Amino acid sequence: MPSLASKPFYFQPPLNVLFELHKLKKIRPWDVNISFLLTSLLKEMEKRGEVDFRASGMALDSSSTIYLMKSKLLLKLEDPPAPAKPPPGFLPPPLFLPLRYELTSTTIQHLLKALDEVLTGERILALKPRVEPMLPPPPELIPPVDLYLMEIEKMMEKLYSSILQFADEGRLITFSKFIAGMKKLEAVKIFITLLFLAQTGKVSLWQEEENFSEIYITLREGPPIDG
Amino acid sequence: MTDNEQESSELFEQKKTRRMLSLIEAALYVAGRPLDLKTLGSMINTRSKRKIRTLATTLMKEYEKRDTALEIIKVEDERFVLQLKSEYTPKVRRLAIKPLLSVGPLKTLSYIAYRQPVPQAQVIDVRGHHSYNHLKQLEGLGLIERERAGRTKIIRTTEFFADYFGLSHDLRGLKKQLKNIFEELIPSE
Amino acid sequence: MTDNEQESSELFEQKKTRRMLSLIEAALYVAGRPLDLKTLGSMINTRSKRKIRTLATTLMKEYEKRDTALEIIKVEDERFVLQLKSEYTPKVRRLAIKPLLSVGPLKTLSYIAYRQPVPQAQVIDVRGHHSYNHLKQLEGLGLIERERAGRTKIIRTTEFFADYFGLSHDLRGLKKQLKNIFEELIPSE
Repeated sequence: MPSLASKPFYFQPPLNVLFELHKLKKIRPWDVNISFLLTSLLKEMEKRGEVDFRASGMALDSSSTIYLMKSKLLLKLEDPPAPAKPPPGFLPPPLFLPLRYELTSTTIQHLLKALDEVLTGERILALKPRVEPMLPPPPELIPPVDLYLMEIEKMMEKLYSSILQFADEGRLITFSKFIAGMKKLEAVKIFITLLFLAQTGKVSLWQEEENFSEIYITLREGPPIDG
Repeated sequence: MTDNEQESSELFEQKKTRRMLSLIEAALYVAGRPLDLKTLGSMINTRSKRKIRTLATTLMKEYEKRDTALEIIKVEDERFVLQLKSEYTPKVRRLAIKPLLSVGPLKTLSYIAYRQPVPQAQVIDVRGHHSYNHLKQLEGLGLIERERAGRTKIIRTTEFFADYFGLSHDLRGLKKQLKNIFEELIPSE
Repeated sequence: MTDNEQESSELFEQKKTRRMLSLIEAALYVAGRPLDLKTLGSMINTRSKRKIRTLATTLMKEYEKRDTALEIIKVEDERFVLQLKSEYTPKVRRLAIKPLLSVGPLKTLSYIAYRQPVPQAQVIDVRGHHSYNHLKQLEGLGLIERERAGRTKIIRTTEFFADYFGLSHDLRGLKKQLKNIFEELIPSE
């Protein structure tokens, strides 16, 4: 590759924009002052006494391309760069607020009074029938009813005791965790038994309103929260 | 080392210690809650527990000697707290005028504390849709933390919550305390 | 009066003064805002402004001498406030209970304080569109107020703002004080 020094002078910036055509693709046409470039090129040629018509022709060609790019941009209604904003005057530095400890007036009594009101609300909510039907109609998978009813008591008992084992922390169980690793059919059976358990009131079930994804099991009886 | 050099080096050490004591004091003052050795150490860029312990104890003794309204005491788990001596609280309590939280977020917080760990959906269910904002605020204040569990979030209160209300850091203990005070305060029908 | 009696009476006076100083300190610590002489006086059951002034000034000087992270300063209208020395703020900001304002809103606040009363449009123009949020935050904290004036809003800082920084309630005075603060913050070229 020839070194920069061996190239003609007009291959050096800023004139090279006019001679290295691939550069035209990378420029913002509004950034090129064509008149300045052409005048500089002429002056430099005169100074050096090197008149090169090929170079002049190429410069003219590139200039017209840049003009064309500018007019296309205008047709696209692209705004020419906005004139620089006048400097906004003095911009003060941020004022950091002095740090002061402040005793807040909220005490545990306030917290518990609020709790009393919330729990009252929660009880009222529990009395209302749930709007979202939680229990889908029993699927076809259930074996003949008579046989099933004979087994169901046992299954409920078994399930309830394994839920108790599972719930060593608090009363809340996530269904997906509970059935983790089970086969699909097995999980469905568990779910159905769970519905029966819910009907007896031993557990309650609910689902997130937003995306109906996770099902939660809450123990109604069983180990109290505080051990 | 000449006497002069010795002296200026000692002076330098003294100044450095003074600066570290001040940083610990600044941290304790601004936090207004017990801070552990690790947090205090991060203020003075050291991990040496021995060093932090010595500095915190020095500061504690300085406060003791000064005999003013404030004290630094060591609490559970080698944490230190700067606080008002309890004898002054009744006199100045009325100057505390700003609540930590307004009623709505406080209710949401109380519910979380009582039912924790509790799924976000349950909180929203009981406290209504506006409580999404409460949760944001409570999290911002460092009173609760939300943990992703599959597609939902499980909420619990933080150690800061326990410290603020003077409750146990242990979940079972905390709930028991809450229940006891609650029953004392609001006897069930 | 015998020497002994004299001595014990002096000791008693000293103890009484110490107790009053502590009460003032307690009040300032708990309030976290500037307190006037009247409020401080109500802590120690006196209405003598001279006495309260002397005590508050004594406490202020004690803090100064101690050279720790805290300071007591006197602000507008002979009010006193206990606060962290500003040099420690950056190190311990993150430990504060309440979420603190980040630099963006603080810059917007600073601009409003300096240019007030200023049309909202001008603030948005200079500080950018994101500053709508800053304005909300600042208003929420009670640091600025917006007043409708025809189709636009005029913004100014509140008295609470002035108090927070210990600045004058009078607009001209406040701006002058601010200018001094800014000049200290940015040494002129």
